[in-house]
Order: sequence, then C-alpha cells, then structure tokens
Amino acid sequence: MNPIFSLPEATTHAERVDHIFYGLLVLSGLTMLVVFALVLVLAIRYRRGSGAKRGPLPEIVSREFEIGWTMATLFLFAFLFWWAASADLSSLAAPANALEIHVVAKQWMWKTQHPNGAREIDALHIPVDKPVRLVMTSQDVIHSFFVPAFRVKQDVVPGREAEIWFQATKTGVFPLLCAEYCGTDHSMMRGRIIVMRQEDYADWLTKQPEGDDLAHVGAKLFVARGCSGCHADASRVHAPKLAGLYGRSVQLSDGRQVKADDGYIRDSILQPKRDIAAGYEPIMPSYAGLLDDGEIQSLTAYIRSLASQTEKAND
Amino acid sequence: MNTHNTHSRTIAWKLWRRNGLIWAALMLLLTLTLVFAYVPMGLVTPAAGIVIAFVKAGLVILLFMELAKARPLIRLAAMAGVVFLAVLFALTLADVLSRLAGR
Amino acid sequence: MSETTGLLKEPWQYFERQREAGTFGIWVFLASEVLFFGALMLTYTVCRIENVQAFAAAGRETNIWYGTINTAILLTSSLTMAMASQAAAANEGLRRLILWCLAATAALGLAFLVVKGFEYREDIEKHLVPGTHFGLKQPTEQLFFGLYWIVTGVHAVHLTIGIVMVVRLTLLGYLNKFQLDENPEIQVTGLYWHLVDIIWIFLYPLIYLPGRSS
Amino acid sequence: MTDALLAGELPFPSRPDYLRDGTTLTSWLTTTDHKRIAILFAVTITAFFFMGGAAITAVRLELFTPNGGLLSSDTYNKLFSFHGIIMVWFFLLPSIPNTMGNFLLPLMIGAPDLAFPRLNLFSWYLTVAAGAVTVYALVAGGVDTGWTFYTPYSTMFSNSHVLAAAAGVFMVGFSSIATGVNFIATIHILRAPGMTWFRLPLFVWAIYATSIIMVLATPVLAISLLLVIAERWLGLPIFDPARGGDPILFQHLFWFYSHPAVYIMVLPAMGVVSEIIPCFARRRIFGYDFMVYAMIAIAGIGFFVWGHHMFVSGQSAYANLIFSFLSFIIGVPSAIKVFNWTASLYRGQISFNSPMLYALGFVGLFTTGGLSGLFLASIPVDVHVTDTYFVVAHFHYIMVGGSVSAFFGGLHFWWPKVTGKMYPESWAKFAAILMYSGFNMTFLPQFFAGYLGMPRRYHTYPPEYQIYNVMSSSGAAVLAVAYLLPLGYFAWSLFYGERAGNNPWGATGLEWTTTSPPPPQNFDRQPRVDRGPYDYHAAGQSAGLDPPEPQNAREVR
Repeated sequence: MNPIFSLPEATTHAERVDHIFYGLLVLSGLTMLVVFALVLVLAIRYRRGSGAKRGPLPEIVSREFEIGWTMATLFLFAFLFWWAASADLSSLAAPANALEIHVVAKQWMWKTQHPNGAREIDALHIPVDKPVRLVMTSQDVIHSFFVPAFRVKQDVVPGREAEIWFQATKTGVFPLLCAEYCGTDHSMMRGRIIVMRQEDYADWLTKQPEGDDLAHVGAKLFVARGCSGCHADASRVHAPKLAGLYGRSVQLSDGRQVKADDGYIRDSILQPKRDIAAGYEPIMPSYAGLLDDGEIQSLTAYIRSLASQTEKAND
Repeated sequence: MNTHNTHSRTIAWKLWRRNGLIWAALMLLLTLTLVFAYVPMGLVTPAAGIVIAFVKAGLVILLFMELAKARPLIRLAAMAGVVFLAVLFALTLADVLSRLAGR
Repeated sequence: MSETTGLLKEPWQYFERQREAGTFGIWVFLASEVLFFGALMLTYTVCRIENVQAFAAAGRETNIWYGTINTAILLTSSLTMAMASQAAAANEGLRRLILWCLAATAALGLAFLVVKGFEYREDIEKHLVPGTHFGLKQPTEQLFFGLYWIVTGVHAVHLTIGIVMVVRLTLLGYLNKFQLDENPEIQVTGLYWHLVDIIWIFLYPLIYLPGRSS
Repeated sequence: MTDALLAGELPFPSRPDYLRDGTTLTSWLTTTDHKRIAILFAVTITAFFFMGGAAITAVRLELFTPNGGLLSSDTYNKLFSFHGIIMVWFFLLPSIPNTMGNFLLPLMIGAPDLAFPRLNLFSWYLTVAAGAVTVYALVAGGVDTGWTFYTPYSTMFSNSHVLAAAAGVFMVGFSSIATGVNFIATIHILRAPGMTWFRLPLFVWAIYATSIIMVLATPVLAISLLLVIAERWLGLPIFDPARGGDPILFQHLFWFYSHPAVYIMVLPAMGVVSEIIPCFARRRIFGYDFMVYAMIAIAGIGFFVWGHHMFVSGQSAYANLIFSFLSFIIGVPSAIKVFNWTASLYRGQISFNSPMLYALGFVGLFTTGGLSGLFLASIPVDVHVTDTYFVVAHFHYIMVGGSVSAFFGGLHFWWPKVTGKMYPESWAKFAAILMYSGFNMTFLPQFFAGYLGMPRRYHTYPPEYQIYNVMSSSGAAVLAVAYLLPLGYFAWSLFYGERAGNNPWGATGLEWTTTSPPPPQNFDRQPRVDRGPYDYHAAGQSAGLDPPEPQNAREVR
C-alpha cells in the first residue's frame, strides 16, 4: 500500500483548519530557524579563544530588550488564540437542514443509522456538499469518532450524546478511526466514510433493506413498552401529552424552564424524577437499563414526528 | 514556689477562657447550620450550610491554629492550598455548568 | 524555663529554626491535604449539580443526629487540642493540663469513631451500600452513597492517624520520656488535628443536610 | 582545565568523604545523608528507566509492520501502558528533583542537609515500595489502561491489574509530596548567611517552583486514583455513567494533576540548563530575574491550563476557549527562557564539553516541543491532531528531548562532584551527539504520521503509515544505544577515571567550593555568600576566562 504524504481536505472545515495549521507551521519554522541560527552563529563566533570582540555588553541588550520581546511574544500568542478561536466558534452550530445520522459506538465497532432507518456497521454513506449532523453515543467506554480527511474528531462518552457536523466537499472513501483508547481491539475499530453524489446517495438509500425508519420503530416501541398507557391522547392517566412537545419549552415543577430537545427526552426516559413537568406527579418509572440507546433514539424520533403531525394537522 | 504555680494557673485560666469562647461560638454556629437546613429557601438552604461551614473553619484556622498571629510565611503557605483549590473549582465548574446550560 | 537542647535534632544548630521549619513544613503539608480533600469535595459538588433530585432524596436517608453529634464531638476535640498545644507553647510547666487535654482529645476522637461505627452499622442494615441490592429506587442515588462511603472512610482514616499521634504524645509525656514544654511535636500534631476537624466541618453540611428542607 | 591549587585551599583532606563514611549495606539503607539518598534514588530510577525502555523497545519492534505479529494486542496495550506509567512516575518525576535536587540543593545553598532528613529517606522507601507494587502489576499480568487510567474503561471494562498499578502510583504520589515539602522547607529556612533569594542559583529556583507543584498538584492525582480504586474494588459507583457518574469529571481531576506534572518534569531540566550554559559560555545568565519570574509563572499558570487535554472529550465550547487562551499565555514564559539561554551565548567564551552539548541540544529540542505545543493549544488544529502521533511527538520532544537530555547533561556536569572522578570526555561527546540525532530520527517522523491521522496506542495501523513507523523504530534503536553508552563509561570512570579536583569546570556555585566528593557535613567551613550567582566575569566585561575566585575560602566555621 503506497504511503501517503499529504491528507486530502474533504470538508469545508478542513480548509480552515489547514490554513491555521500551515500558518502555525510557517511561524514555528521561522522561530526554529532563528533560534538554531542564533545558537549556531553565536557558538561558532564566540567559541573559546576566538578572535571575536568581547568587551562590555552593548547597552541595548538589556532589560528593555527583554521586556520588548516578551511583549512581542505575548501579542503574537494572543493573535494566534483569536485566529484559532474564531475558526472554532464559526463552525460550532450545525445548520438546521443538516442530515441527521445516529451513531452508536460499541466496543470495537461503529453502528450508524440513517433517518429512514437504514443501518450500517463500520461504514457511513453520505451525500457530498450537504451538511451532515452526527448524534453519537457510546454503549460501553469512551470512543472517539475520528475522520482525518474531514479534520473532525469527537469523543463519544457513554451516558451522554455528542454532536458534530461537517459538510463534505469531495466524493470518495475516507478512513474512519477510533482515536480514544477503548480496550483490546481499539486499533481494529476502523471504518469507511463513503461520500457520494446526491443522486447516487438517494438511490443507494432506496436500495437499502426496508428497515422502517426510526419514527415507525419508535411508534411500535411507544406501545410495546407501555408509554402509550399514560402518554397517549386517549389515556385517562394525568400525564403530559407528547403531541407537539418536541422543540417547545417546558415549565418544570421547580420553576426552571427547559427546551424539550433530544437530551431532555432522553433524561426524562432514563431519570424521570430529574426534570418533573409543572403540575404533574413524579409517578413515571425509570427505564434505565430497560431501553438501549438505539431504542431511545427511535422513541425520540417518534416523539419528534408527533410534533410535525400536529403542525401538518393545523396548517 | 507558689508564685510559680499561681502564675501558671492564671495562664491556664486565661487559655481556658479564650478557647472556651471560641468553642461556644462554634457550637452556636453548628446549631445554626442545623436549623437553617430545615428552612425551605430553595438554593439558599445548601448555600447557608456551606457559608456557615466557612465561618466555622475560619474560626478554627485563625484562632485555634493561631494563623492570625503566625509569621507571613505561614499565612502564605496556608493560602496557597486554598487559592489553587479555588482554581480547580472555578475552571471545572466553568465546564460543568456551561455543559449543563448548553445541554 | 526548660532547656531545649534535648529537643534539638540533626541538622539544626538553633532550636528556634528547627521549630520554624517544623511548623512551616506541617503547614505546607496541610496545604496538600486541603487539595486532597478539596478534590473529593469537587467530585461531590459536580455529581450533586448533575443529579440534584437524587442527592436530595439520598441525603434524607442519612441519620442527621449521628452527624450532628459527631460534629459537636470533633469541635470539642479541637478545643482540647488547642488548649494542649497552647499550654505547651506557653512553657509554664502546665504538665498536668497538657496531659489531660491530650487524653481528652484522643478520647473524643475515639468517641467520634464509635458513633461513626454505629452509623455505619445502621447504614448497612438500611441497605445503603451501593451495589446489587441497594435500598433506594433511583440508580443515581447510589452515586451519593458511593461518595458518602469514600469521603467518610478517608476522613476516618485521617482521624485514626490523628488519634494514634495524640495517644503517642500522651503516653510519652505521661511516662516522662518526653519534654512537653515547648515541644514542637505537640503543635504539629495539633495543626494536623485541626485540619481533620475542618474537613469534617465541611463534610457535615454536604452529607447530612441535603434535601432536609424540601 | 587542570585544577590548580587555589589560594587558601587545603590539600585533599584526610577525613573520609560521604562515599567512604561507612561502607556497609545498612549504612546505605539507613542513611539520612541527602547525598547518599540521592545516589539511592539514582540507582532506583536508572533501573526503572531501562525497564520502561525495554517495554517500548518491544512496542517499536511491533510497529515495524502494520499488522505486527510479534505481540498480541493485549500484550501491546499492557506494554505501552507500562512504559507510560514507569517513565512518568518512576523515572521522569523523580529523575532531576530527587537525584540532583536531593544532592545539590543543600550544597548550593550552603546547608549541612535537608530540613527533614528522615522524611527524605522515607520518600525513597516509598518510591521503592510503590515501584515494587507497580512492577508486580506488570509481572502478574500487566495493566492495559494507558498511563491515563480513563474511566469507565479502567473502572468497569478493563480486566487487567488496574488496582495494583493504581495503588502503586497512589503511593509514589506521596513520596513526591514528601520531597516537595522537604525542599520547600529547606530553601526557606536553611539558606547560608548572605544567600538572599536573588542570589540563589537558577537550579535552586527551579527545584523550588517544582516543589510547589509537587505539593499542590499530586494530592488531586491521589484522589482521582483513589476514586478509581474505590469504584473498581469496593463497587462504589463514582464515574459509572449509568448511575449518574460523569467520566469527564475523572479527566478533569486527572489532568489537573497531570499538566502541572509535565512542568514538574521540565522545570528542573530548565534549572540544570541554566547552570550549564553560563558555566561553559563563561558568561552570566542573561536576564536572571526574568528567568526567575518565568519559572514561577510557569509553576503558577501551570495549574490553569489542564483543559487543553480535553478539547475533544466533550468539554463545553466555552471551557475550551478559556483553556485555549490560558494555554497560549503559558507559552510566553517558556519563550522568554529560550531567548535568555540563547542570549547568554552572546559574547561568551564558549567551550563544547559534553554537558554543553546536552544543554544546547535541550534548547533546540525544547524549542521544537514548545512550538508544537502552540498547535495543540489552538482548538481547530488540536481537534485534528490530539490523540494522534503528533501529540506523542510533542510530549516526547519536551520530556525526552528536553528533560532527559538535561538530565544527562546534569549527570555529566556534576559527575566529578558526586564521585570525585572525571568521565572520558570524547566518549561523552559521541554519546551526546548520538542521542541528539537518534532522538530526532525517532520522533520527527511521528509529527508527520500524527498530522496524517495515525492515532496513538494503535497495535495495528493502516499500511500507509508504515514508512514513518519504520523510520521511528530504527531511530529508536540508535537512541537505545545512545542511552546505554553513558552507563558504560560512567561505570568505567568510577574505577579508572582520573581524580577530579574541587572545581574541574571552573564553575561558580557553592557546591564547587567544597571538595569532591564532599564531606558528610558538606562544608568544612560555614559558607558565606557575598555575590550573585554566575559570577564568571566582572560586572562590565562580557566573559571571563579564568575560574572564579571561590567565595568562602576565608570564612572559618
């Protein structure tokens, strides 16, 4: 396999990272050059017994000189911080229309799931020139989703969701690696990201085995696990109705206001007594250990689909 | 001989009075902590418990451990631990709280 | 006034410098202990911030009377320890007072451990030990009791070390093998004891008071 | 540099020096003489250094080919973890503070011994006991969590000897705290008359700053490991995500210690270099007070920056920015020091003995390591290169290129004072150059492999990175030879080396005013200091040639 000497820049973010990287490289190269040259020249010129002029130190090489270069270094580093931080901040929030892919990291494999339910192991097909948002969680230890060509890396911590987004600019197959040590086969936990043209991606998606999409799986679970017993519209139990809940801000019993997003739904399922909705008794049992992360993602997708139905209903 | 032990007895009595007073203040603060714990004041209740704990700790450090009249070097050593502990708390909570807020 | 050459140790020439070094050294060590327990308190604080309800519910399960009595005991032991070290520093030949105060401190320390033992027994009976058959419903309440056992356990170990040091001083002083007046070891032991007390002063509101008001 | 008999200098005294003052084993194992304890530490860390080196030799052999085959992945994981744990806690942390610091601190400030001699011996026994526990962990089956013990892998999923390793490191932490307390008390209270704070040699300042970090940072490591032990052994859930725990909290506690720990490793090296360069350039250090403020600033700000290890760990964006800014700020004092070392060469009379070669090598490699630190402080670049071989190269440049080079430089510089024998100069120069080139051959390719995306701790790697690993592994072979050479000629010099005088290099500093090897109570006469450090030339001149006039020849104890 021929060695690689340069890394492709396959996302919009990659170019910005490389600009900063090369900027720093040039700056460090110059500084290294100056230090090495100085040490070399001074060492040779002022070697013991050489004829170079000694005598008293010139006046300028003194305290002001030292304060001068200290301040210069300080301002240079402050500029570098601003330059790097601005690049980081501008790429934080994922655009709204991003394609949402659920990733579950498990000891030594990556499981990815597309919105329509198509599942893949150690591979991810995505369309080019379209923002993609990954919602990732881990089922055991800390892993790290690392795609060198995209300049993207994010630790996947069990018990909470990690989010990253990127927009591929080049088609092709790029290696996916696990960057956080996770045990025996940490080095085998590798995969491929296949960036395809929009049309190829669309028909690839249709050719996938007809795993129903997340919302349908969620609907079945909603009944199978007994959520509908309390939360269905028809039920007489005094429990919060979920239609149109997703995205709304919820008033809690202890006065706090929380937006009903993925995290809120996830925590309400696993630790119901954590954020109790105002006006309701904390009677909901905890599902921790009964629902795995894939099922929670399906239930969340179902609850989100309830929101869109009411909008369709009333517009 | 007796001048010696009357003198030392007055010293002992002065010590008992001084430390006894501090002890009484500590006991009072303890009961105060207990009482405040049962008053529902939202976030203020745990905060009150901790603030009173700081006051009690201050009393013990400054008076029992006699940091108040110790050499500046000793005071520096005492402060060093607390300062870097504050740094640990501040920066870790900066992450934890902003992670919770940002959910 | 008593002669201090007996107390002089290698490599010192002057007793005053040796005492200065001893006090300064123990204060630097106490700074490291402050960070040691401070990191534990940070762990408690972060876990509590992330699981407010669970910590309130779990906090109610602890026995507040044992906690309060123990705090009172430890504060009193700080009083007797302070008396002993100040009496020794006063260099007034208050031998009996010093020995009585040291003995009282050791006794109060032991009393604290006994009360702690009763509390631990009661906790075990109430299945408050995190694990498979944990008493309370919510899994996150095991986090509170995980911290409870570690924090009180580590404090108890430090207290035991303190008791051993005080008992050693008392015995050596009582058997006259040891010059009590102006002896830096009493002050050093005293400073360590006060730190163990201060740690408990902070532990009391964190362990016994959450969730009492709601 | 023959050692001429200086005015007022007694001929070689008849009384025994510290090496010959009692030669039974028990006299060594129960000594409270700081010089003997320093030698005990030197022997201990040399053993650990070669143990850690053996572990990484096997790893480097494994990485010759992408799919290896020499080791199973479990063995590979255990070997790199063992390399990390042994090298960090049992070689680098004690290497300069506990050996050179122990030996030289009392000598440099004119004290008969450290403030708490028995505590000093206790910290050696603690290090040996902790080392035994950690080596037991390897022998019994090894620990495979890496030196970082990240949860929940270390607490719930690893089935290797995590408890024994964590207990070993927990114990060595307290030896570090004991040493720190000992040094701080000594520097404050046992300085010779006239030795004011700004007449202290920079090595003493470095040891002072290091001791502050040792005392204040190590307890937090003790707590993080105690929590891992409690969770794994007693089942008390602290970092278990299913029961409310927060694995990122462990990382906060661990890195709050581990970043200041890297300054514990590099600050003493800076102190050693600040002693060597003025001596061989025959010039006063440039900007002495700036160097002192820089060291104290590094020790202080070192506690604020640990979050840059966690930019991708799930830390909030807000905290990322704070830690990124503070990490840039701490780069400034290091930059000042490099400028000052370079400026100290200006208009000097530079001679290139082996200590000077190591010191100049340190300046070069530390600059590379420090500059690569800038990449890791800027968030977008760090997101790409963290947990790859770029980071491995960065910290090896500073720890091995910097700290170990300075350690060897100091070893050569003070060898005559410690043993009273001179080492063979030509062999030493060859070893220094070999180490410098072997080091660069090993770790420069790792920068490229890291940027191109090769993650660290990989047993097998994608074949396209093989070229860099082959270069690195062959460089490691050269480096191994360069480390073995000094062992050879130092042992040879103990028996056949020519006698060293009191001041073979003509250096300033109180340790050079006493005999070498020094008497058990360090000085025959109580030293009295009346001038600043590095007094190599008159105030006006830029460099002097003849050795300095010893400062305490006149004073009678």
